[in-house]
Amino acid sequence: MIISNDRLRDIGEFIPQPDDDILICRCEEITKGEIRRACHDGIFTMEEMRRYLRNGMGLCQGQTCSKLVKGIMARELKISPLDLEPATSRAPMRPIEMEIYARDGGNVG
Amino acid sequence: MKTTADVIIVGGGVVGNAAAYYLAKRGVEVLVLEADDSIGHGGSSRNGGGVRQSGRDVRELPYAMYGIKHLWPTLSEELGVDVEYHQGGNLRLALEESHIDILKGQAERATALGLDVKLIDGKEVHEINPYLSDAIIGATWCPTDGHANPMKTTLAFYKRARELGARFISGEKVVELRKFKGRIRSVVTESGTIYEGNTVILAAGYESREISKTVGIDIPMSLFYETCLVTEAQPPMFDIMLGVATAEIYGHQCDHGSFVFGSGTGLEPSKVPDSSDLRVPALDVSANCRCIMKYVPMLKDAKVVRSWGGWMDITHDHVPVISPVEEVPGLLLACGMSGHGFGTGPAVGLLLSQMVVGEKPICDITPLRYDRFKSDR
Amino acid sequence: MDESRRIKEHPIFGITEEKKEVHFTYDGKDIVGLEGEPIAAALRAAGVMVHRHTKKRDEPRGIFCAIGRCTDCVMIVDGKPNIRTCVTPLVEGMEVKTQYGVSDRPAG
Amino acid sequence: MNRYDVVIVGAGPAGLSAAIEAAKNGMKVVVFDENSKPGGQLFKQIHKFFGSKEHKAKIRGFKIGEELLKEAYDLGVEVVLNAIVLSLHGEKELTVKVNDEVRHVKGDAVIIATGASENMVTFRGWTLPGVIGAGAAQTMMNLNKVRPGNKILMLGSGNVGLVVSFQLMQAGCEVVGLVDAAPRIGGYGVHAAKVARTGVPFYLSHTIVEAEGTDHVTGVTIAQVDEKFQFIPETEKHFDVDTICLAVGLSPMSQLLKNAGCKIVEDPKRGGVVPEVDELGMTSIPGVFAAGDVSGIEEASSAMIEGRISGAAVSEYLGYITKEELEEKIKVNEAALDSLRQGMFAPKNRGKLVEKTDEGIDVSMNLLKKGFVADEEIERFPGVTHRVGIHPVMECTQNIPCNPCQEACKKGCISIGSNITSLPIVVENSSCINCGMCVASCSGQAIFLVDEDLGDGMATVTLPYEFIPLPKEGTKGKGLGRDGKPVCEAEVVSVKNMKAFDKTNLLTIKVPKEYAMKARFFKAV
Repeated sequence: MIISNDRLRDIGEFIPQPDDDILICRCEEITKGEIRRACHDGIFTMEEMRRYLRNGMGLCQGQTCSKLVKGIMARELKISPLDLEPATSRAPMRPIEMEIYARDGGNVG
Repeated sequence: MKTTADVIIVGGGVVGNAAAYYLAKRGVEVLVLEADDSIGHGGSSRNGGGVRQSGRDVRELPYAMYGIKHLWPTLSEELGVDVEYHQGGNLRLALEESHIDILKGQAERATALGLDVKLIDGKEVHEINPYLSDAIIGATWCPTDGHANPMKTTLAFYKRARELGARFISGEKVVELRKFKGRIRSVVTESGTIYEGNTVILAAGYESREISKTVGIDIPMSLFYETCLVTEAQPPMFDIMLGVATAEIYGHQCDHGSFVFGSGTGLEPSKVPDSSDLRVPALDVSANCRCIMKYVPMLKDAKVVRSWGGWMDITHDHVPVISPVEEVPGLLLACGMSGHGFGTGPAVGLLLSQMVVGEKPICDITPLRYDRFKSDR
Repeated sequence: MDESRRIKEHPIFGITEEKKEVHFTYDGKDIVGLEGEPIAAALRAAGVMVHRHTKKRDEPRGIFCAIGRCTDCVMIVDGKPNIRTCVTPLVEGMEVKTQYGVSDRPAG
Repeated sequence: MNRYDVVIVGAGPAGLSAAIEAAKNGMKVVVFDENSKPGGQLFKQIHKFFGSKEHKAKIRGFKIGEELLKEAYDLGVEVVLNAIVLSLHGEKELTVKVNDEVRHVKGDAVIIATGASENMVTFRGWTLPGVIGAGAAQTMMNLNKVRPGNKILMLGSGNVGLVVSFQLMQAGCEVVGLVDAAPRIGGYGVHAAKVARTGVPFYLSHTIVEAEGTDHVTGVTIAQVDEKFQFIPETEKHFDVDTICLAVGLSPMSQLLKNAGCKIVEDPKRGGVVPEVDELGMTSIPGVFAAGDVSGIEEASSAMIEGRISGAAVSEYLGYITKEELEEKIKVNEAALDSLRQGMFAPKNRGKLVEKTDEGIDVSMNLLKKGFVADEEIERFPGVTHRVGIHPVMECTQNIPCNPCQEACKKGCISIGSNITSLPIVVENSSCINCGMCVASCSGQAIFLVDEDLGDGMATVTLPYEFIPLPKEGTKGKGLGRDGKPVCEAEVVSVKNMKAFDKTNLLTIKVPKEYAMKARFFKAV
């Protein structure tokens, strides 16, 4: 019996790479190395990664980096990117001022 | 793949992960089963991050206080992940006289148990936190309360427990418990796998109810939905946890600079209870913003970048069940956290590990027994 | 106003339509732009490349997507931080400042 | 509550086409778009489109946008701009930010046509100001009329990279090179050829090592990569540039659908994370449809047809047309869509090396690797023939869905036939009258009018020209080969510019006759 979600699954050692300092998440300034290292901390899903490192949690909400993060995680976890779930999507689709959000009374009902 | 362990923990939330950590630290073989693909998918990562004693029931206060005194201050160091814990105090705010009455009662009950919490007037509130609305007429002030990052805390316990050898399996939904010769023994999952252990800790939030029913135990609890929103980063303002007398909102500014606030529309009790439906209702974020601006008007220009929702497992008396089950020896319950699970998570995890290895617990938990619920008619 | 970056004539669009000039400040300097164009366009026409410095690494950032998605071009506009300059129309008298983290001053 | 029959999110080609179709069927329609101009990406497209007449071929993208918008307005469609849809909820309720408030809007049906967003690649220095997306370059130059930079390196040889490179040059920027890590050009050969003949070098199997500069880009280093996309040492090349433009593909912008709880799948064939849809584009939420790039990356022409199908589908879903009427509409549109999805660049061929045309002719390898058809390869294509007197030379060498040339020639010199991806052929015994309509109507700028022998040792070549300054009659310069290198002396003998040419000028140059089949561009000296 194979259980793929066993979090003790061996993904090998963390091996530093020369471009580990390159930023992947531009908004929250998360590097490739941080993402790779987090995989070795047991971070196996996109959702966990966002919560662990804040990648994709900045102003743009992962619109620029989620595909990049997925690729890096898949390589590190030695799986196909298709085995990782799509990045979370949360409303609002664009950042909106609280004052404007608060003003929704005009045509509710 | 090994399917047996000394202790099987059902639920990879903050309580399950903390229990796994404290058990692994005590050399106990642990296996954690999480139904979702992600560890910490439920309320553990969806709450407002409060680490509080004020406002807690007298039955919870002993371990809530223990956690703040002995566990939270060193947690980041211990787990090797910055969980962003800040002991900046908690202000529970009042806008009108009726609110003061609510706060007075809470302060009196907590003070009686030795908690440093006092009622202060509007002027004192603004001395402590100048960023709040001038309309605030008073608050309770508990200087030893604080907040932390729920997502990182939950994953930090997981990471450290895993490093200590605890086995976690995600995407493994538990559907049944089985006894063997009078004791708990098997944990059956949706995929048909049967795990076996000497002790089973059930810490699966509301889902614990369906699971415990399979060994004849039903905990009276219900689902309650709330949402959170987070703003873009703001310049550092305060590290005080905020609450309000009416419990409409709660929140704080994170290390990151963003503000996280939890709230609802007030229509939550009529939301169809379905823990798989996490979608934020259409009226929610707007209502949340209006509420926040009543107390912190200067956030009006802060942009909301994200909102999310989660379900709380609320027991009939709003106090968790942390309890062994004599009818099912070896089964420990840690559920019905009633919205207090994050701040007390580390202490509850420690308590559970103590129950497993037979250590003297940090406090008396008999008031949290599963069979305390009685009809009042 | 520095015209070198502006397209005055284009093989497909022909002669660029004239728009009303407006004055605004960039880090205190007076700059002339065109009314209603995105702030970012006016800055690029004026040769400004750096819109902000990041919080953690203090690195310069400028226009990246130009359609309001990546939020790399945010600046402090009329005192408000995190304004996406690529989708915010320029108005006479605007005060535009380089953003450092979320503040209008470099850290330290 | 504002209530509509159908709420459409996105006023691009798919959204507007859907709106038009739905309004035609009598529905109350609103379209929300976050941009200040409708038309989506169409408004940045200044090149002539491929396809056939019903796909609005040979019309420039922004004009198509204007046409769609006018049609929508005429039919009473409400188009709300600067309207940011924040979320989509149960009961098909949307929250929309309009001006300084949030509106709640409900539709009996919802069509999501939010389009795509650009993919990005990372390299050292990719966050420096001056590294921009290709879409950003288009927005700046074609909407804001500001040059994004002076000297630019383009990364990506798909249609976006090729088209934007050409547009950058039209805006007066210098493109120092076009780079792609893939071993072959990804976009249409004709798009590549019109860039290559101006002298822009292509660097295939190359990628960016580093963007240089402290405050902004001042240079870039590229290097060759092996089959595994690893840098090959000592192949670095440096360029002084102030801008690096990234055109490395698009991804469906499906966040709104995902947030709403639609079933989402990752499908590389459709370009990424897309909603699960039925054959009419309905997602897993009944009454919520997806159309255009959001449900699979394709060309704008396909998005328009998908939009029409989607508009018809919601009309039937809500009872505004009968099932039979829907089927009839689907039949027509599917046929159109099908014709667009044929040929070498059909979705089924994505990522494949097609070595022969449908006609069985070997594809030009030079075109795939360097961006131009080599002199020795060009003769094998059916559009290239030799005759006495003036005649069209069609350097159209790949099966792409496009046929305006056939229609443009009123004398019947050009034939493509019923299959619009076939290569054009010169009809025997037809007589060319040198009207130039074929040259101007070829969206790929691949048709030339050639008189190979004027009798005095010279020849004339008439070529499409969309740059400024426009050379005048009598201007002397060089004839450039397909590779953009000077091959001979040349003199402009005529410049034609008619309304029907739609801004494509026809430049006739006189060259020595041995260069009649070699000189394909003109550069004044």
